[in-house]
Amino acid sequence: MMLIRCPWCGPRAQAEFTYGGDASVRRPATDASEADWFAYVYLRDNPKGPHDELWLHSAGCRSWLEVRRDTRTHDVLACAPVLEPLDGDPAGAP
Amino acid sequence: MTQAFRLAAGGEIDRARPLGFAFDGAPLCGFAGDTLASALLANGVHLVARSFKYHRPRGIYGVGTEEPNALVQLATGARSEPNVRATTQELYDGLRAASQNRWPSLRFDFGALNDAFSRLIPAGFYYKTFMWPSTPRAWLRYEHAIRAMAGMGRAAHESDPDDYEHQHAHCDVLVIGGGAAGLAAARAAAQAGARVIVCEEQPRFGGSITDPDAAIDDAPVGAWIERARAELASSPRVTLLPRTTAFGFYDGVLVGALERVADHLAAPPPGFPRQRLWKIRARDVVLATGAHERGIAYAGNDRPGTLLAHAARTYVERYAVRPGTRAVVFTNNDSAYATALALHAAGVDVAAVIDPRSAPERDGPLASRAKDSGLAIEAASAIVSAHGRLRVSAVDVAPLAETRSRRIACDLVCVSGGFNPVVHLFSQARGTLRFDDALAAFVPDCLPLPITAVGAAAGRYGLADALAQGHAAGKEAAARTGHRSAADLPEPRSESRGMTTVHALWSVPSKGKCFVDLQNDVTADDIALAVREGYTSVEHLKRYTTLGMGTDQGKTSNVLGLALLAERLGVPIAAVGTTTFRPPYTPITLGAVPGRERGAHVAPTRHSAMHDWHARHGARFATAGLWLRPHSYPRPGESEDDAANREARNVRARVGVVDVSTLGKIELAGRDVATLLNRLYINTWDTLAVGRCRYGVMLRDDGIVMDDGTTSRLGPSHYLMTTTTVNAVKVMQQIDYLLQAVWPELDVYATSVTEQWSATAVSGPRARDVVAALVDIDVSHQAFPFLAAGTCNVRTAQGPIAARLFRISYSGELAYELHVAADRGRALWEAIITSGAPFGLMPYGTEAMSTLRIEKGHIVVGAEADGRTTADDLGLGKLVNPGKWCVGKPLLSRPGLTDPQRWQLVGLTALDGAMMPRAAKLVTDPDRAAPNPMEGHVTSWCYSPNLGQWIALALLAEGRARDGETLWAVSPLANARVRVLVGSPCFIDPDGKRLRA
Amino acid sequence: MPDLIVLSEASIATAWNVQGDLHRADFAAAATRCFGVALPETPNTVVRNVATAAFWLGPRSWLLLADASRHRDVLAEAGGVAFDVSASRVGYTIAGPQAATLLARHCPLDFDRQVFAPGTCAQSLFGQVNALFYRHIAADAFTLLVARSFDRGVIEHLRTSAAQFGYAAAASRPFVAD
Amino acid sequence: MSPVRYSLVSLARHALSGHARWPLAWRSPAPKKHYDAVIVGGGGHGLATAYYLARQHGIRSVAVLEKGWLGGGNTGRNTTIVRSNYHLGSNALFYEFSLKLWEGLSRELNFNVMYSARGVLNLVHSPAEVDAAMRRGNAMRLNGIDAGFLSRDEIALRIPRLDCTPHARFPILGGLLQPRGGTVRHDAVAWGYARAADALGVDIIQQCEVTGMRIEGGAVAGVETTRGFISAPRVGIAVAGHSSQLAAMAGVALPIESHGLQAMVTEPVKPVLDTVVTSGAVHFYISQSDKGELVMGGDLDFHNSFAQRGNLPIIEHVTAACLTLFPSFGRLKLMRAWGGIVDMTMDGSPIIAKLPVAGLYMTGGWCYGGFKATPASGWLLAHTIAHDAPHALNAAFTLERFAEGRMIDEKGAGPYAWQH
Ligand SMILES: Cc1cc2nc3c(=O)[nH]c(=O)nc-3n(C[C@H](O)[C@H](O)[C@H](O)COP(=O)(O)OP(=O)(O)OC[C@H]3O[C@@H](n4cnc5c(N)ncnc54)[C@H](O)[C@@H]3O)c2cc1C
Ligand SMILES: NC(=O)c1ccc[n+]([C@@H]2O[C@H](COP(=O)([O-])OP(=O)(O)OC[C@H]3O[C@@H](n4cnc5c(N)ncnc54)[C@H](O)[C@@H]3O)[C@@H](O)[C@H]2O)c1
Ligand SMILES: Cc1cc2nc3c(=O)[nH]c(=O)nc-3n(C[C@H](O)[C@H](O)[C@H](O)COP(=O)(O)O)c2cc1C
Ligand SMILES: [Zn+2]
Repeated sequence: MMLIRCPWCGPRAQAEFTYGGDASVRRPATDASEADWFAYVYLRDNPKGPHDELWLHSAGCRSWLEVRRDTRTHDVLACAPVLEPLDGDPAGAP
Repeated sequence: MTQAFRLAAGGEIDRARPLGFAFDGAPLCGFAGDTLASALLANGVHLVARSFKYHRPRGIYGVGTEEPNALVQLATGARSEPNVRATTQELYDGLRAASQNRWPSLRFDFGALNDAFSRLIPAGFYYKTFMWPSTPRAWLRYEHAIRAMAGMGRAAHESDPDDYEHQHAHCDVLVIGGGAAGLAAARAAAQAGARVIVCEEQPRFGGSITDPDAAIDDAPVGAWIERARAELASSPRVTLLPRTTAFGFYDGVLVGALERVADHLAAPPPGFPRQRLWKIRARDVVLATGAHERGIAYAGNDRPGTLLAHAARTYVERYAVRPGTRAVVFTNNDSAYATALALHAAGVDVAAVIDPRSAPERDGPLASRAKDSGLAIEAASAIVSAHGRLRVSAVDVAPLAETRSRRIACDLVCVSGGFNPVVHLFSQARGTLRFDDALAAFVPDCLPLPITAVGAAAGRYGLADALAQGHAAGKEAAARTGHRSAADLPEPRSESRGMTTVHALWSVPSKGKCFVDLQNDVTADDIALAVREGYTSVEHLKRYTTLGMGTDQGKTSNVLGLALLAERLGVPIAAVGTTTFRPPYTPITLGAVPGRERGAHVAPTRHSAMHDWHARHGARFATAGLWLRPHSYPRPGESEDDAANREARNVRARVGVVDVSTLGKIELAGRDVATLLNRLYINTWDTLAVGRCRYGVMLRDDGIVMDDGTTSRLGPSHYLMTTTTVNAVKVMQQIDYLLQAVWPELDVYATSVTEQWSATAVSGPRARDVVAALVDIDVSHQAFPFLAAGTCNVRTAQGPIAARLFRISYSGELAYELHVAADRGRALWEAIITSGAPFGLMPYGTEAMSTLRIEKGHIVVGAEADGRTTADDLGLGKLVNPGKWCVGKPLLSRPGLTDPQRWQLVGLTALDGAMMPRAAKLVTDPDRAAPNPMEGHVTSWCYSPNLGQWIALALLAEGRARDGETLWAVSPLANARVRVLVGSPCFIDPDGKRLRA
Repeated sequence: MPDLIVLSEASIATAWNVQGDLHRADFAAAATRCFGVALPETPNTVVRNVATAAFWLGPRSWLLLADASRHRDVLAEAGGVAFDVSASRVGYTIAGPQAATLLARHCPLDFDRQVFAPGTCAQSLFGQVNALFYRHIAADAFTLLVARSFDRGVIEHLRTSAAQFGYAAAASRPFVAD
Repeated sequence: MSPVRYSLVSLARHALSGHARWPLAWRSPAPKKHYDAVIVGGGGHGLATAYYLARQHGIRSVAVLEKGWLGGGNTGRNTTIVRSNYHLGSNALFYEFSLKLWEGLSRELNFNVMYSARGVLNLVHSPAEVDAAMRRGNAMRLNGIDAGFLSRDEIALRIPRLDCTPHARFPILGGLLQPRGGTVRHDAVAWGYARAADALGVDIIQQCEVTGMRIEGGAVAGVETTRGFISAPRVGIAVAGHSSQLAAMAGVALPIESHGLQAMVTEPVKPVLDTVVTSGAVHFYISQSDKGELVMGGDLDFHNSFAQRGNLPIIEHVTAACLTLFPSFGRLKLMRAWGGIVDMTMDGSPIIAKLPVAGLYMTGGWCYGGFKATPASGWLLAHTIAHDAPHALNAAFTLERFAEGRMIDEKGAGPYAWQH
């Protein structure tokens, strides 16, 4: 069970969070083209390695967070409130 | 009850506490402190099992978790447990154990015929045969026979009566293994002030010390261990967990450990669980898990009476048992000489120590000591084969280079082929291993996580090393977690140095079966066969031969198998590598894994505030999401269907009340709520006035309908949204997401108030009478028209209750929804029941509600909106405001979603007075041969008590254009077909006169 | 029995979910003016006075144990809102030296005193149910708040897990963050 | 190559020589510089594709490139359930085609893949689930697929260990049974196809990872591998969890995410369960292997993953479901748990199609259920490669269907890969 460091609540068990999918796809503007929306809704880089993704701290502060996580190891590399910059955690803390 | 093989003195057993037990029905006796295995050996019982495939007689082989053979069926009845290792099961008074995988008896087993035919059934034989005749049925028959032979013990028939619990724990330093290395680590970490947890799978701390005369800090080993344990036990920052196996290493440095709280007892004490599953979140881990001994492959190396050397010594020293009368020790390293010495000291006749090394005493002090004690050592020799059926009776020994052998009679063979450091958890934690040629073993190499392996687990078999490494690792682990002590604890010291080399002898060429994996009956020949056929990757070897796939997961066999594979391939062992170490390290009870969250608690159950009333009034419940909802309220003698029909009729004729508390409710406030709603729903919201409600439909990003419900404007910037019961959480998450991540500029705050409000719907032509009698506002059509929203007070027996009132109708009748604070829900309900009585009010359940909405043609998310339908499919296309954007709209115009041939919502009426079959499909020709093209399907159906016929809602290809057509609704499962007439989905009051009454 | 666990219901008379942006000085001031306490900015903390307590729920969300209905307009002027959640949650107080051990059977939080200090709160899970935990200052006790519809399962789990320590049920008392 | 036929007779004959003369099941040739077709991925799908290319279409200059060991991907780590109990037409007909191939596969390959038609029973626990199951069963029957609906009592008789008490948390209201559904020995599928393909001249090359795609003039020219460049005008991708990586090498983005799916086995016990049992409400499936272990699985891990290993929460969930349905399994012990990387598409259905680069084809997006598709997927991908056009049975499983809005969403879960 992963440990996600909620920027608000502190390090918490994965069970408190709900996965929200790829955060690297940026939601198009409302007036964007169908093609843009198609790419946003369907196409994924699906990287084998660091992956920026959304998690909701559903059993905590209800914040949507952006988490950088290595999909090979499940190591959580960084975490920030969504819309805030996702800086690498310098300590690389687990 | 003689315990003929029990030594008169010594050991850690309590001779003052004799315990009676039975094996295969024979009454026996042991002592407190025994395991089942040691007690059996004390009684001279070696034969305890039959092997998996060949049903070979098998005895106790090891002394702990490494045991491949001695698996028994423990206890009877509901507590019966298969495949229990006799070597780890503590003895308790009254223990009953039985042998497994034999018929009719352990000594005489028909299955042993397999052994006779073994040449026909080498590794993987089943892939090559049983293909005739080539029909699926034929294999089913073969399979039936194969399955009956396979398996080991039996699952109990009754439900497990015991309780299991979880325990989360957090620590700075987790020490796994409570041997010398682990205790040294724990002391050092605790001294530095770290929070420490120590798991030890055995009931006692101390691990395995090879050198019987060793001392630590000048004290005898036992005394030091006890002092260390006591010190740790008294420290408030230390948790000692004996009988606790760390079984798995998981993400985020979470270690799963299983504590056997009551397995050493016949049953758990009242209130206590049988086992406790720990989830330990550690910041740093010290692995001090020791090493497992392994065997050597020679013919007949599986005969009962063959033990690992370290196991044999442990039986002598810890359990005061003589595991035989005349022993042969076969070892390729120094450590088994301690066994020879221990046996000798215990009065066992040590016939010979067979050692492939040319000068064993060069390699270690123990061998010299054995020589000095007068033990016969046969250097440069090996056991070629062992004899005896139910117990070993002799071994043939030959010098390495020669074929001529000499027979030595014996009833005990103690083997050591070297040790495998217990690297399971290290490897699970993504640590890499390297093959150490001197030790002929895989040892820990590197690990990206804060985990240190020490002592025998790191290939340091000496006590001095174990203590030094453990101490240093404990100190460093504490330091890494920010704990440093001012006064340094002195490192515990010992002079005892363990063996540092193993002479790699893996197998002895000989005729007959040389077993590699004792549990799964994998022989050296099987490995040769696999290589010959090209199954040369370790993973193929494993799967083709089943090497290491038994309950012991190859603890004593894997490395031996790999070595033989490497030998065959002519490559170094390091090049073949290992198979993957997977959790659990030792098998864990299924019951312990979910703990209490199973059975009735497998998912939480939600109850509305009126639940007890419903239950008391005969409601039958059905689940909706996590909720329990009344399905119907059958009266005595009434069926559920009849009850639902009565309830539905009553709503149309008079009035009914239904508990709709489970609907999702979200309160929204702020300046921009209307903007948010405009973007969320397909329809328009900026025109909604205060005190009004509106129905809305939400789409997913892909344009498909996600949810529907009403939203009411309670105040200028205050709204209440309702969602379906099942999607309440999803919609709330979507709103949170959009507000936080997409439109943070919107001034909207939202919170779920599902739990705050109990909700009821009163519907039927007399609904106004009922509500008017209850509330303090004017509810006439003029004052409170259709889709009005407001507040009022409800008169109840307990006084007035503040309520929210809505004129919303799901049934199609005149209807009011009343919401009150959940702690007043029951009072509201009872008030409605009471004041409704004069008007003929009855409660109705979800089944009647469903009938009513089908009659009215209202869709349900989940049935009509099935995750594939668009709003237009459902006839709601006109709600889509073309002038504004909303979620899902950009992808709505894809050709597949606008295809004219899409299935559309229609109503169906069963013709010929027939009953609508359940979950029917729509076809034009029911007799057409398969595949019969389906034009649509029924989504919801019911007997309409108000129309007196069976009706349905359905999705039908180009359905709206097919009004008046007849089709067949067919259910091959029910062997039913009925002609149906296509029409509008709204069967009752199409112009909405009733709800606007 | 020194390990005895005492279980009691902690009743909630009134509770409001206040939301707003503390970075807006007017909101912070309005909240303080209305409730007599400053809404806590630090996660997992509680600010209290004799009349009320405000629990941090999220970066813009608090649970206030006081009636906020009168203050809605004042808050609204400062961009804040208040929702009535008085009946949403039920509370249980678990007291005794083993209270933390008991809760840790159902919750992955670290209940160590140095991590979860008296007078602070945290949201997490009780089994599969969202829960708010408060650690009392005065006694060796926690109060656990869960959504009302889950109460039966939660109390059953509490009782089963407490059985090995022995437990007593005490009378229901109003929830006070003391 | 004239492989020794496997049979009881040959087993007996070889027993006489101590099994010392069995030939290699397949060769391990060095890769050639050129093949007419290269298949990436030595799982069941890749091997089956190669086999059918050689067998059905006479294309024998084929290499299967496998980065690890044959069958080491999901083929070697799945819960082995095969069935064709699908609702939507294109799925139903496709999986039924596969099931028919399974029925004759042991004979076709002369390798016992142990197709055990022991029945697959989907339990239902609420009236809405009964409806959905019956709707699916009716569709199956109309499509010519065997299906029956069992009542609670019939289920209790057939599977006495199930908790059929009416007041259970998830009461069993009935179940949809597909009698021809069952299990197949997973490893045997990889080995059987490999041996049969090898016998037809296909080169199976293990420890050979494809690291790049060479595209010339909009068409595939070959693949870069850890063992050098291999030219081929046609390249088929059959790499399950790594589909995105391979497609990306050719510049193609897929509507696929890779997720972890776990499976686990208990210790072996004497027969206790003769049918494959699944339950959607508690997200659980179970069968007993011929060796005696209960083989179980459940939900995805719910986050993208390439880790191929398990995690505790899902194991708790699976065992909770197991004991809720089968309370008498409580004292059995979990012996091993592992994980695989599944290629989840945005509608839960596969892609067996030409990709937008000439000469490039894929079978993928198998989600958690592609083992049962192995023969049909191989058969149809071979057809698609040989004809450069899909067969009617895979015509709907295109990559373009997402852009066109023609999703095949059996579960109705929408474009959220991990929710299918
Ligand atoms: C736990 C679990 C349970 C499942 N249960 C079932 C079930 O009960 N029923 C069912 O029908 N399905 C089930 N599935 C799904 C099923 O296993 C897969 O869909 C199916 O096996 C996929 O087969 P494949 O041949 O496409 O993939 P794989 O067997 O994974 O083969 C793909 C191969 O490609 C190789 N590869 C990847 N990248 C490269 C590269 N760059 N170069 C060369 N080679 C490469 C991999 O090493 C791998 O061997 C389950 C899956 C899992 C993980
Ligand atoms: N051949 C040898 O020389 C040899 C081999 C092995 C051990 N030893 C002896 O072992 C000592 C080294 O001490 P050590 O502490 O490294 O090893 P140890 O064997 O004394 O202790 C390891 C302990 O870890 C426990 N353990 C293992 N896996 C566990 C798990 N998953 N969960 C919980 N507990 C687990 C074991 O029950 C054991 O008590 C030396 O004194 C040496 O004499 C010697
Ligand atoms: C149907 C099936 C049955 C299995 N039975 C066993 C078994 O009896 N013993 C065992 O150790 N592993 C068993 N496994 C698991 C494998 O050992 C292995 O974990 C799995 O194939 C994944 O490979 P990996 O662990 O090497 O990554 C089984 C796997 C499957 C798919
Ligand atoms: Zn948080």
